[in-house]
This record gives sequence, structure tokens and C-alpha cells, in this order.
Amino acid sequence: LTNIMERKNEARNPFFRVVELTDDTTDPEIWGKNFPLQFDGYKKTVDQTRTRFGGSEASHKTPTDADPRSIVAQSRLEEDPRLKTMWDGYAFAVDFREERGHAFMLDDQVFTERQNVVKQPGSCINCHASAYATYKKLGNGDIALGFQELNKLPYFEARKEITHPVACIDCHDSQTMALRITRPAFMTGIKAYKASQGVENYDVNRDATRQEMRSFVCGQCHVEYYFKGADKQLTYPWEKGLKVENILAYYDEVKHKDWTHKQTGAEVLKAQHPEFELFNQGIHSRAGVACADCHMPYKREGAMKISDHHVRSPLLNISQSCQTCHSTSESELKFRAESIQERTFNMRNLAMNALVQLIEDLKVLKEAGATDLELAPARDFQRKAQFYLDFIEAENSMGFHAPAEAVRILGESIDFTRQGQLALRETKSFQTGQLR
Amino acid sequence: LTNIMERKNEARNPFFRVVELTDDTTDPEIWGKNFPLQFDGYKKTVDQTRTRFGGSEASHKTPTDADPRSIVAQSRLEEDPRLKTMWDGYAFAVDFREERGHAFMLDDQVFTERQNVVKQPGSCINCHASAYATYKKLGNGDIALGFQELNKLPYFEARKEITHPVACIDCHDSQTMALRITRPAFMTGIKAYKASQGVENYDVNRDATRQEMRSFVCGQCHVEYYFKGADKQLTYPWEKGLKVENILAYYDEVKHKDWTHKQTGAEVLKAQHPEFELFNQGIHSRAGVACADCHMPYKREGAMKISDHHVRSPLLNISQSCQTCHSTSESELKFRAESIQERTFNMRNLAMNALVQLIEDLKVLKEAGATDLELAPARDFQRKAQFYLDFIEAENSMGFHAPAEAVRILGESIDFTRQGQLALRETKSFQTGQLR
Amino acid sequence: MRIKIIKLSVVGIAMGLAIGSAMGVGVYTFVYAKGYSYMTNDPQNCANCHIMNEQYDGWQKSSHKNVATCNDCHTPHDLLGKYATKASNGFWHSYYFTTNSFHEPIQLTERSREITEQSCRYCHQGMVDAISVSLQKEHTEEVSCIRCHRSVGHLH
Ligand code: HEC
Ligand code: HEC
Ligand code: HEC
Ligand code: HEC
Ligand code: HEC
Ligand code: HEC
Ligand code: HEC
Ligand code: HEC
Ligand code: HEC
Ligand code: HEC
Ligand code: HEC
Ligand code: HEC
Ligand code: HEC
Ligand code: HEC
Ligand SMILES: [Ca+2]
Ligand SMILES: [Ca+2]
Repeated sequence: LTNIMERKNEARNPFFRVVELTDDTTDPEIWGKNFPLQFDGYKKTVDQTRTRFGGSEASHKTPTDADPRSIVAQSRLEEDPRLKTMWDGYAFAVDFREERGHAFMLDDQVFTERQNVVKQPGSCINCHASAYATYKKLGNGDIALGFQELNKLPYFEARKEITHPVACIDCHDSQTMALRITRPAFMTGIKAYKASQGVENYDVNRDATRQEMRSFVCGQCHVEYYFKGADKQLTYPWEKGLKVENILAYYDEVKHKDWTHKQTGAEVLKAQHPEFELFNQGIHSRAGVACADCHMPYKREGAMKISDHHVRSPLLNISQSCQTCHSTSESELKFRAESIQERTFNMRNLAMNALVQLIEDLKVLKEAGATDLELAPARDFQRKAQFYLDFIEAENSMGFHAPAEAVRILGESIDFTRQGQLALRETKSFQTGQLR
Repeated sequence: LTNIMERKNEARNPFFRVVELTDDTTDPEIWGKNFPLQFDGYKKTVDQTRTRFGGSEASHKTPTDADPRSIVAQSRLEEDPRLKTMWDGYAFAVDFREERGHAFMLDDQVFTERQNVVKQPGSCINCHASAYATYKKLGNGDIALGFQELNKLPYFEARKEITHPVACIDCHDSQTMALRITRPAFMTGIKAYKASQGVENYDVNRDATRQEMRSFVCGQCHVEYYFKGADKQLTYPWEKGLKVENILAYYDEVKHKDWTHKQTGAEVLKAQHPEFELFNQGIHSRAGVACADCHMPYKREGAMKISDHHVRSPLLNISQSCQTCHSTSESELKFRAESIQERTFNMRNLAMNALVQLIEDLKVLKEAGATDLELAPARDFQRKAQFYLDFIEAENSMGFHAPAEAVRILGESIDFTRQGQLALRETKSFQTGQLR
Repeated sequence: MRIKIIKLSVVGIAMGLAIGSAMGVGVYTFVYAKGYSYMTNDPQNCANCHIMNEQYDGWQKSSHKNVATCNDCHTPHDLLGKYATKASNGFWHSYYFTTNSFHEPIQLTERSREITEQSCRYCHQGMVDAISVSLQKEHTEEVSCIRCHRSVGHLH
């Protein structure tokens, strides 16, 4: 199968310079003049189609001045109100929707109600817009510097600095069209990760193979993150590794919390879209398969094969996305993917029910006047359990990217939750009948 | 085209009969005269080599009259004493060893100390010997009848009726060498299972494809089982399906227990080698891969290729067992298999630690005089948790046969255990401080 | 070559009757887009269709490069069957190629799968006699070679 990939990667295609592209050409429309086929695909990311667990559903809303969008993706909070309990006290409990195509990334970020709950920093922009030119501008040519400056700005200040959602220039070198990493947060993050694996001063744009780049460009955004310090520097917590336990250990060490849980007072964490991290624990990544192989499969356009820039759920395009490597029927491949997701979904529900119970127990005892000292162990278990559960809940493949690892993480989440409940039952307050 | 094929087959006479084999020829040595290559492989199952989680280790012992074996496989009870706690009160807590090659199946059964603990029935013989001829003899030609008779005998009576470990005739038709199911327990079991899937009166020897037979012959023994009723009829609990929850539901319905746990008084179950059941939940079986593909891969013998009858761990023979289908290095395949096993092993340990805690809690409260009524819920959770855990512990691939399913089962086992502990903390006896 | 053409046109006409309008397109490409390459044994000719490039490249890296050509594995080994198949493949692939109406990635049709399975045996009979069939069993089923040896002809 590696052979396939090698061969596929050889697929070269002529490229007629209709216009000159420079390192400052941000507008995809201009790039589109040289690469109309890729541009057509790119524009298709406005499509909204739902799959069993992915894609997205177009739900209509009446536009307001505050939020002019007439179509949004379905609300995950309405689909599963338990999420509100898990995130109580955090912006996500107010508005959290299914993600949709790249074309929407900018608007969805600007208009999410999460913006009204807290003042968001410019750091948010890094993954929701074509920020490359902005880095250069704010840093006078030094993107690392520009990145720092962008992070420091308040969100709506930063918003003024940018115009497009992720665009050609964020993934491509304008002269060679080669893939290129443009996100300083990823450069730093992957370097720290490699160091933890014994690879010193790793320079991703210098050292990564082409096949790796086909995943790394996505890993610039589809990852867990937090904002470090007062300057809100966007940081990927990979110093100790990419596994959920490594990341939690990192957060514990730097004493990071995303918020304090409203009902329990626990200092908790929110995991966000760790696609890259989970994917790295799966068989596909071990086998050298890249994000682009499934989400941007090669498709034939007349005489040439190009990468389908309509980035979307592979289950909407199984023949191109899967059958190049798996010689079995589309229905069978769909069945395999969905039974993996089904299994993950069931475990996720077990874990979430358990967590809701722990939160309830903590709440009751807290209101009954249990001391922080008494509640401390259970609160720490909540922090752990919640992060593990959210790591899979927030990951967007419903376990497909690494089936056994996903279920493993959910299993451990349940263990943490239950131990939290047990810890509470050792407390004086419980003995004195507070939970009944 | 099919006709062409058939004609070819008739024309073909792939083996020269040195001796005439009949449906009563049990001695493999005689079959070996016609098929020396397969026989050579068959004899090699005396080899003992250890892999990270499988194979087996030859440990020496001084032969006694009671047990003349000078070499046995390592004791699993010594490797992991928690097993004694889990099985307390059952024969397995006395002697349980790593399984080894087919050549040992008869002796290992005869001389296991489990024989000294309880009087075992003849039913045991079904999977540890060449029983086909014996069925015919005891049933005057009717193997279903002979099977029933064999089950009824006391073990050592039955032992007198047989001479060889599993032999050629147990898997092959003596005239055509076609695979054939000889075990009535499997015929009945698979029929009940197919019925649960909507396939009525399934006759395995009539309806199974050749590829299915390459797994079914193994599924005659590598399965979970129990002895039904006073006549100790060997039965496979597949009426509701092959998944762990289906099997537990069946046992609950027929109110079966294997024993009463010595420390807790719970009516518990012992799972035994459900390789066939777990394998059926995995990707390999979905993809039509059979047991024989990995455990009896084709090997080249001069100008011929034959099935390697040295049935063993595929990780001792990766090139032939895996590489024809997976074009990657041996070390990489070994790594993939072992990381799946590693993950399963860690979850197994979490689950077992939890279970040992539940057993301890139950024990303490029981001794403190808690009533059966109080303990009932926790005891049922122990039954569930223990069966789920044992389903993976007793399965011999350490999760490889179905990686995500194995971890899913262990995760649910943990949930049951912890709920059991929580249930105990709702009891009066606990309130009155018995666990401290 | 002469004989071939005759055989071909016979098949061609038969198909024409069966397929009617499709014929026009088919024949067109068959002639002009070198569909007749099917009539030769040189793999290079298969690659006349860029669509076959992937297999062609794969074949050159495969264990069979020096021992088997495309047609050794994709056409029956009896003469009539061989050219009938070539004609039919040539005709249909030409048709599909031009109309671009085929499933991608390209997959073997059931018929070609059978042909390919047989071709393995044509060369490897000796090697696989022992395993090929569980002998005279009723409703004999062959082992599928390509289930395990999918990539012998061109790496997949
Ligand atoms: C082997 C194929 C494969 C690879 C490689 C892969 N994915 Fe996926 N991905 C899937 C499948 C299948 C889904 C589930 C889609 C669904 O449920 O509709 C999915 C889902 C997703 C989703 C949610 C899509 C949706 O429709 O909601 C995102 C985002 C995603 N993947 C990103 C990535 C990233 C980033 C990488 C690389 C780090 C990656 N994927 C690698 C197959 C793959
Ligand atoms: C600059 C940041 C960024 C980069 C780079 C990026 N993504 Fe995304 N991606 C997003 C955001 C943000 C969304 C959600 C948009 C929304 O919901 O409005 C998203 C959504 C998606 C979805 C969900 C589509 C759906 O229908 O649900 C998929 C699949 C996806 N990305 C895959 C990829 C792949 C594969 C790559 C690399 C080839 C990639 N992304 C690169 C930020 C990025
Ligand atoms: C490290 C990259 C990254 C950063 C930083 C980031 N996002 Fe996202 N965002 C994503 C990706 C990838 C998706 C799509 C996957 C998903 O929704 O889980 C997404 C999806 C979204 C969505 C659509 C789905 C939803 O949650 O309703 C909104 C809204 C959003 N982000 C807002 C924000 C805001 C506000 C911030 C700053 C606090 C922010 N993002 C910072 C990468 C990022
Ligand atoms: C989210 C990342 C991303 C964005 C945005 C993106 N591309 Fe690509 N593009 C890729 C990947 C991944 C490949 C495959 C590169 C490889 O295989 O080395 C690719 C390949 C290409 C190629 C090489 C030929 C091919 O199709 O494989 C061209 C040309 C191209 N993109 C043009 C564009 C244009 C024009 C835009 C903007 C309209 C664009 N890309 C936006 C990720 C992206
Ligand atoms: C570029 C090649 C490639 C692509 C594209 C690809 N796969 Fe795979 N897939 C593999 C390889 C390699 C393995 C590992 C097993 C093996 O070596 O065959 C694998 C394993 C799997 C497995 C079993 C392992 C697991 O993670 O559960 C499933 C299920 C699977 N693929 C489904 C899919 C689906 C569905 C798609 C499309 C969304 C897809 N694959 C796309 C190459 C690929
Ligand atoms: C895709 C390959 C594959 C298939 C198919 C397969 N197994 Fe296995 N099996 C393995 C691997 C790998 C191990 C782990 C061996 C080890 O740990 O050394 C294993 C372990 C075992 C063991 C323990 C072996 C030991 O050395 O202790 C038994 C018994 C077993 N399998 C029986 C079966 C049966 C019965 C079936 C069919 C129902 C089956 N296997 C199907 C690959 C396979
Ligand atoms: C008649 C019952 C029976 C049949 C049929 C049977 N086995 Fe076994 N198998 C056993 C028993 C019993 C043992 C354990 C022997 C011992 O430990 O003394 C065993 C052990 C094994 C082992 C472990 C070897 C080791 O080194 O640990 C493997 C692997 C195995 N069998 C695979 C298979 C496969 C594959 C098939 C079908 C092709 C098969 N068995 C058919 C009863 C059977
Ligand atoms: C349904 C088939 C089946 C039946 C019935 C059966 N066994 Fe086994 N036995 C196996 C298989 C398969 C193995 C190898 C796999 C394993 O050890 O888990 C095995 C392994 C063993 C071993 C070696 C490993 C160990 O447990 O120490 C002993 C001893 C043994 N059996 C004794 C017995 C006794 C005593 C009985 C009757 C109470 C019995 N068996 C009934 C299938 C069976
Ligand atoms: C545990 C089950 C089992 C036992 C015992 C067994 N075989 Fe087999 N045998 C198989 C399987 C599975 C095949 C593959 C059959 C197929 O593919 O249809 C096979 C195939 C064969 C074949 C066909 C050629 C080949 O190698 O694939 C011969 C001949 C054969 N066995 C002879 C023997 C002889 C002689 C003995 C005793 C010394 C024996 N077998 C014992 C399971 C067994
Ligand atoms: C007869 C073919 C065949 C044999 C033999 C085989 N595999 Fe596979 N394997 C597959 C197929 C098919 C898949 C499913 C994914 C795909 O379609 O590529 C798969 C998937 C896998 C996966 C990912 C899915 C999972 O269950 O984790 C691993 C790991 C794997 N194989 C390892 C092995 C190892 C190790 C061996 C040898 C002990 C082996 N395989 C033997 C065909 C085979
Ligand atoms: C006229 C252009 C063209 C030429 C020349 C050509 N092919 Fe094809 N071939 C195609 C197209 C188009 C398809 C896809 C049609 C389909 O899927 O049935 C195809 C499909 C196939 C298939 C898979 C579908 C099937 O019929 O099983 C095989 C095998 C094949 N070709 C073999 C060959 C061989 C061998 C040669 C050279 C002797 C060859 N092709 C030359 C265009 C061509
Ligand atoms: C025209 C004759 C011919 C045909 C047709 C043919 N082979 Fe071969 N094959 C050979 C020869 C000659 C060799 C030895 C090549 C060598 O040793 O380099 C070989 C080698 C092999 C090998 C060993 C090398 C490897 O790739 O592992 C396998 C396996 C094999 N063939 C399987 C097949 C299968 C399966 C088919 C059908 C899909 C097939 N062959 C079709 C002639 C043929
Ligand atoms: C279940 C998997 C499987 C199937 C089915 C299978 N083979 Fe093989 N084949 C193998 C393995 C494994 C080897 C390697 C044997 C060795 O190296 O000793 C092999 C070896 C061979 C070789 C010899 C390669 C060499 O070393 O020169 C040939 C030729 C071959 N197979 C052809 C076939 C043909 C023809 C068929 C169909 C009739 C077939 N195979 C079916 C797994 C399979
Ligand atoms: C040694 C045998 C062998 C040779 C030589 C061979 N093929 Fe194949 N071919 C196969 C097998 C086997 C498959 C089926 C692969 C599968 O089902 O996954 C196949 C499949 C195909 C397909 C269907 C698409 C695909 O890739 O699966 C095409 C097209 C094809 N071959 C064309 C060719 C061409 C063109 C050549 C010569 C350059 C060629 N083949 C040489 C054995 C061969
Ligand atoms: Ca989505
Ligand atoms: Ca063993």
C-alpha cells in the first residue's frame, strides 16, 4: 500500500502560469486562475451533507444584525444536553455546533455566541483564517513575531487584519506549490514533540517528508491547544507526547485550567478537535496514510489526477477516499467505518452518563457544605475523567482515526469518574448521609 | 467458466494414495504416509517458544506418578496471583497454565491439578482428543448419540475410549481430505447462532463455504462453553449471538453459574478461550480472513505449497502468516500486533485491579454481617464484571483478534466493577462504618 | 494479424447487435484511440491508455515483470477465449474510456476476476495442486489466489 502512495505522489501535472503569484497573494481567486480545478474543489466546501456521525446539517435561522448567518450547522448542545452539564460555566455550554466546511470557518468563529460570553483573543484567528500575510505584516516579515503580535490583540482588533478563510497560501508555497507549514504554533509544537522522541531541533519545513506534510498541514489546526500566559500565545501541549495522558500530564505540570466548573468547583479542561493527536495513535498513520489521502483524495480530471480540494467527510466519497487502498465494496467500507463509530459512540455515552452522575454527586455534597479538602480528590478525578471523555467527544471522527485507542481512553475516563464517586463516599459529609 | 474449473478438478489427482484411509483411521501416523509434509508440520506442535504475550515457555518439573510430565507450560497463576483471587473457590485457582501446542492437549488435560479438585466429566474430552471414532463407537455410527454418551461418562472412564490428541480425522474427510466439522457441539451451536441471525436450520457441513470452514474447524474448540444439565452435555452459549453481552444474557436466562465465589458468595462465571467469538467481532473476520490463514499459512515445500500444519503463534512466523497480505516489514508487523496487545494488557490490568478491590469490599462487608439482600446488587455486578474481564483474559490473542472490541469489553468490565463498589456504599452496613 | 481482425469483427458485430448505439462510440475509439492495442501482447500498448498507467507502472515494479504480461493474467489461455476477451475488453474499455462512464478506481469485473484466477493456475498449477481444491468435495470451491496475492501483477 505504501507503493500506492509513492506512485500516486508521482502524479505530476502541468501548471500554466496565467498570473504571477507572490508570497503576498492571499486571495484564492487569483491562485484559482492558475489552478482552476483545485479552486473549484476549494469552493465546494460550502456544501453541507450529513453522515451518520459527521458531515454537517444545514439548519436555517433568521439573520440578525448580531449574526447575519441564515444557515448554520446543527447545534450539538441540543442534540445532547448532557454536554451543557459537562461544560457548565464555560462558553461551550452556551453555543457549540457541528463543524462544517472550510468556507465557513471565519464567519462561524466571528458569530458564535461564545464571542458574547467572553472576550476572545486574537489567537483564535490563527486557525480560522488565512493568516500568513497577516503574520508577515504584523511582524515586518518575521512571521514568528507577527504571530506573537496577532495573539496579543483582542479578537475583533485582530479580525480587522484578515479577509479570507484558510486559503491556498496557508498550505502552499506560491512559487513551487509545495506544501509548507505556515503556523508558528505548529512549528514549535511539533519541535517539542520530536524532542520528546529524542529528535533534537526539528525544523518541520526542512525535515518533514512529503507524505508527512500531507498530514502536517492539517495538523496546524486540527489539534488540541491552549493560550499560554497573559499574552495568550497559542500553544500546542505536546512537550511530553501526543497521547491523552501526556497532554494531561503537561497541563497538570503547568497548572493550566480552562475554567472552574460551575456546579462542582473543579478546575477543569476542555479538549478541542485533537484529530491530529488521535490519528497518530492509529493504524492508518502507522501505515503512512495521511489526512490528505482520505480527505483530499486524488481524483481524475480528464487526463490528470489532482487532489480533491473539496475537503470533507470521506464517507461522502468512499470510492475515491477508500477504494484506492481497500479493494472491497463501498457498502462494506461504510459498514466497517460505521461499526467502529457505533462502538465508540456507545462507550462515549456510558462515559458521559457516568460523568453526569459524578457532577451531580459533587454538587449535592458541595451544597451540603462539604469542605474543599473533602472534595479535592473527587474534583481531580472529574478533571481527569472530563478531559479523557472530551478528548474523544471533541475529536471529530467518532473514533475512526484510532478505534482501539478511542475506546481505551473512554474506558479510562469511566474508571476516573467512578473513582471520583467512590472518593466522595469516603468523606465525612457522605457518612453523615448527605447523598441521600 | 465454472464448468471449465470443475472439469479441471476432476482431471486433477493431487495425491498418491500410499495407504487406504477409512473413516475409522484415527492414527495420524497412517494418514502421514499419504501426506508426509502435513504430518511433519503436525508433529512440530511439540515446540515451545515464547512470544511477548503468547507461545509458551517450557518449564521443567520433576515427574511424579500422579503427573509424569517433565515439562509443562509456565503457570499463569504464578505470573499473576490476582487470578487466584478472581477465581477463588474454583478449580482454576489451583492450576492454570499458558496453553501450548496441540501435541500436548491430551496429557495437559489429564494431568492438570484441576482434575484433583473436582471430578471432571467425559465432556472435557471433546476438545482435547481425537474423538470422532469414539463418537461413532459409542453411538453405533451415530456421532450425535455417541457425543451424548461420551459426555455422560466420568472423565477417566471416557479417557479410556481415546488414544490421540486432535488428529487428521477430526478436521478432514478421509476420502476427499475436505475440511469437515466433526463436533456435534459446534453443529448445534453454530445452528443456534445462525438462527439468531435469521438463517433457519443451518447445516454447517452442507452450507459453510470453504473459506468459512478454514475458521470453523478451529471454532469447534476455541470457544466459550458450559456443561448443560445433569448429563453434562457440552454446549456453546450462542443462541442470542456471539458477543459477550449476548452470551452473558444467555447464562442469566438459563440461570447458569460456574461456581460460587469463595470470598464474596457471588454466583460467578468463568469464560474460556473465546477466540472464535472475539475474532468474529474483528476487522480480519469482516475481511474474510480465516484462522488458518494466519495460524496455518501456506508454506513452500519444494515444488509444492501446502498448509503449515505446525499450528502456532503467527508472530513466530510473520513472513508467511502476515506478509502476503501486508506488504510491510516483519518488525513493523510485530510492532503493530504488540502495540495492540500492549494496550489490551494495560486495560486488563486496570480492570483486574478494580475487580480485586470489589471482591475485597464485598468480603469485608460480608464478614461484617451484611445481609444477602444488601449484597445482592454488588454480587451481580461482580458476576458481570468478572465475566467481561475473563472474556478477554481467557481469550488468547491479548486483544489482537478484535482490538477495539477487546478494549470495549474491558472498559465495560471496569464500569460494572465500580458500580458494584458504589452499590455497596449505599448499604446500611457500609453506613455503619464497616469498610473502615 | 489478419486472422485476429476477422475474429475481432465477428465479435464486434455480435456486440453491435447487442448494444446498438453504443457501438458507434466504441468502434470509434477502438480504432482511433488504439483500442486495438488489446490485440497485442505488449504491455506498453495497454498503457496507450493513460488510465492503464497505474497498472503499467505497478507491473514494472512487480515480481512478474519478467514473466507475465498483462494479457497473461487478463485474458484466457485458450486461443478463442483469448481474442474474444481481448475484443470485448478492447471494445468496452474503448467505450468507457471515451464516455468516461466507469467506476474509479477501476475494479476487476467478475468475469476478469475468474480469468485472472485461472491464469494464476495456468502457470502455477504444479505449485498449487495440493491446495487448489479440497478435492472431490461436493460444490467444490477454489481458493482465491488473489485474496492473498493481490499485488503480484502490479503493486496495489
Ligand atoms: C484512513 C482515512 C482517514 C485519514 C488518514 C484521516 N481521516 Fe479524518 N476522517 C475519516 C473518516 C472515515 C471520518 C468520519 C467521517 C464521518 O463520520 O462522516 C473522519 C472524520 C474527520 C473529521 C470530521 C469530518 C466531518 O465530516 O465531520 C475531521 C475534521 C477529520 N477527519 C480530520 C482529519 C485530520 C486532520 C487527519 C490527519 C491528522 C485525518 N482526518 C486523517 C478518515 C480519515
Ligand atoms: C487554518 C486552519 C485549518 C487548516 C490548515 C485545516 N483546517 Fe480543516 N477545519 C478548520 C476549521 C476552523 C473547520 C471548521 C469550520 C467551521 O465549522 O466553520 C475545519 C473543518 C474541517 C472538516 C469538517 C468538514 C465537515 O463537513 O464537517 C474537515 C473534514 C477538515 N477540516 C479537514 C481538514 C484537512 C484534511 C486539512 C488538511 C488538508 C485541514 N482540514 C486543514 C481549520 C483548518
Ligand atoms: C488550534 C486551532 C484552533 C484555534 C486556536 C481555534 N479554533 Fe475554532 N476550530 C478549529 C477547528 C479545527 C475546528 C473544526 C473542528 C471542530 O469544530 O471540532 C474549529 C471549529 C470552531 C467553531 C465551529 C464549531 C463550534 O465549536 O461551534 C467555532 C465557532 C470556533 N471554532 C470558534 C473558535 C474560537 C472562538 C476560538 C478562540 C477562542 C477558536 N475557535 C480557536 C481550530 C481552532
Ligand atoms: C488546507 C490545506 C490546503 C489548502 C487551503 C489548499 N491546498 Fe492545494 N493541496 C493541499 C494538499 C495536501 C495537496 C497535496 C500535495 C502533495 O501531495 O504534496 C495539495 C495539492 C495542490 C496542488 C498540486 C496538484 C494536486 O492537485 O495535487 C495544487 C496545484 C494546489 N494544491 C492548488 C491549490 C489552490 C489553487 C488552492 C486555493 C484555491 C489550494 N491548493 C488550497 C492542501 C491545500
Ligand atoms: C492510502 C491508503 C489507505 C486509504 C486511503 C484508506 N486506508 Fe484503511 N487501511 C490502510 C492500511 C495500510 C491499513 C492497515 C491494515 C493493512 O495493512 O491493510 C488500513 C486499515 C483499515 C481498517 C482497519 C484498521 C482500523 O483502523 O480499524 C479499516 C476499518 C479501514 N482501513 C477503513 C478505511 C476507510 C473506511 C477508508 C476511507 C475513509 C480507508 N480505510 C482509507 C490503508 C488505507
Ligand atoms: C489475522 C491473523 C489472525 C487470525 C485470522 C486469527 N488469529 Fe489467532 N492469533 C493471531 C495473533 C497475532 C496472535 C497473538 C500471538 C502471540 O501473542 O504470540 C494470535 C493468538 C492466538 C492464540 C494463542 C496463541 C499463542 O501462541 O498462545 C490462539 C489459540 C488463536 N490465536 C486462535 C485463533 C483462532 C481459533 C482463530 C479463528 C477463530 C484465529 N486465531 C484467527 C493472529 C490471528
Ligand atoms: C479438538 C480441539 C481443537 C481443535 C479442533 C483446534 N484446537 Fe487449537 N488447541 C486446542 C487445545 C486443547 C489447545 C491447548 C493444548 C495445551 O495447552 O495442551 C490448543 C492450542 C492451540 C494454540 C496455542 C499454541 C501455543 O503455542 O500456545 C493455537 C495457536 C491453536 N490451538 C490454534 C488452532 C487453530 C488455528 C485451529 C484450527 C485450524 C485449532 N487450534 C483447532 C484444541 C483444539
Ligand atoms: C470447548 C472446548 C473445550 C472443552 C470442552 C475443554 N477444553 Fe480445555 N482447552 C480448550 C482450548 C481451546 C484450550 C487452549 C486455550 C486455552 O488454554 O485457553 C484448552 C486448554 C486446556 C488446558 C491447558 C491450559 C490450562 O488451562 O492450564 C487444560 C489443563 C485444559 N484445557 C483442561 C480441560 C478440562 C479439565 C476440561 C473439562 C472440564 C476442558 N479442558 C474442557 C478447549 C476445551
Ligand atoms: C486442527 C485442524 C486440522 C488438523 C488436525 C489437520 N489438518 Fe490438514 N488441514 C487443515 C486446514 C484448515 C487445511 C486447509 C484446507 C483448505 O484450505 O480447504 C488443511 C489442509 C490439508 C491438506 C490439503 C493440502 C494443504 O496442505 O492445504 C492435507 C493433505 C492435509 N491437511 C492433511 C492433514 C494430515 C495428514 C493431518 C494429520 C497429520 C492433518 N491434515 C491434520 C486443518 C487440519
Ligand atoms: C489473508 C489476508 C491477511 C492476513 C494473512 C493477515 N491480515 Fe491483517 N488485515 C487484512 C485485512 C484485509 C485487514 C483490514 C484492513 C484492510 O482492508 O487492509 C487487515 C487489518 C490488519 C490490522 C488493522 C486492523 C486491526 O485489527 O487492528 C492489523 C494490525 C493487521 N491486519 C495485522 C496483521 C498481522 C500481524 C497479521 C499476521 C499475524 C495479519 N494481519 C495477517 C488481511 C490480512
Ligand atoms: C482504449 C483505452 C484502453 C486500453 C488500450 C486498455 N485499457 Fe484496460 N481499461 C480501460 C478503461 C476505460 C477501463 C475501465 C472500464 C471498466 O471499469 O470496465 C479499463 C479497465 C480494465 C480492466 C478492469 C476492468 C475489467 O474489464 O475487468 C482490466 C483488467 C484492463 N483494463 C486490462 C487491460 C489490458 C490487459 C490492456 C492491454 C491489453 C488494456 N486494459 C488496455 C481503457 C483501456
Ligand atoms: C505467464 C505465467 C504466469 C502467470 C500468468 C502468473 N505467474 Fe506467478 N510467477 C510466474 C513465474 C515464472 C514466477 C517466478 C518469478 C521469479 O521467481 O522471479 C512467478 C512468481 C510468483 C510468485 C512468487 C513471487 C511473489 O510475487 O511473491 C507468486 C506469489 C505468484 N507468482 C503468484 C501468482 C498469482 C497469484 C498469479 C495470478 C494472479 C500469477 N502468479 C500469475 C509465472 C506466472
Ligand atoms: C491464504 C493465503 C494464500 C492463498 C489463498 C494463496 N497463497 Fe500462494 N502463498 C501464500 C504464502 C503465505 C506463500 C509463501 C510460502 C513460503 O514462502 O513458503 C505463498 C507462496 C506462493 C507461491 C510461491 C512463491 C515462491 O516462493 O516462489 C506461488 C507461486 C503461489 N503462492 C501462488 C498461489 C496461487 C496460484 C494461489 C491460488 C491457487 C495461491 N498462491 C493462493 C499465501 C497464499
Ligand atoms: C501476474 C498477474 C498480473 C499481471 C501480469 C497483470 N495484472 Fe492486472 N491484475 C492482476 C490481479 C490479481 C488483479 C486484481 C487486483 C485486485 O482485485 O485487487 C488485477 C487488476 C487489474 C486491473 C483492475 C484495477 C486494479 O488495479 O485492481 C487493471 C486495470 C489491470 N489489472 C490491468 C493490468 C495491466 C494494464 C497490466 C499490464 C501492465 C496488468 N494488469 C498486469 C494480475 C495481473
Ligand atoms: Ca462535521
Ligand atoms: Ca500459548
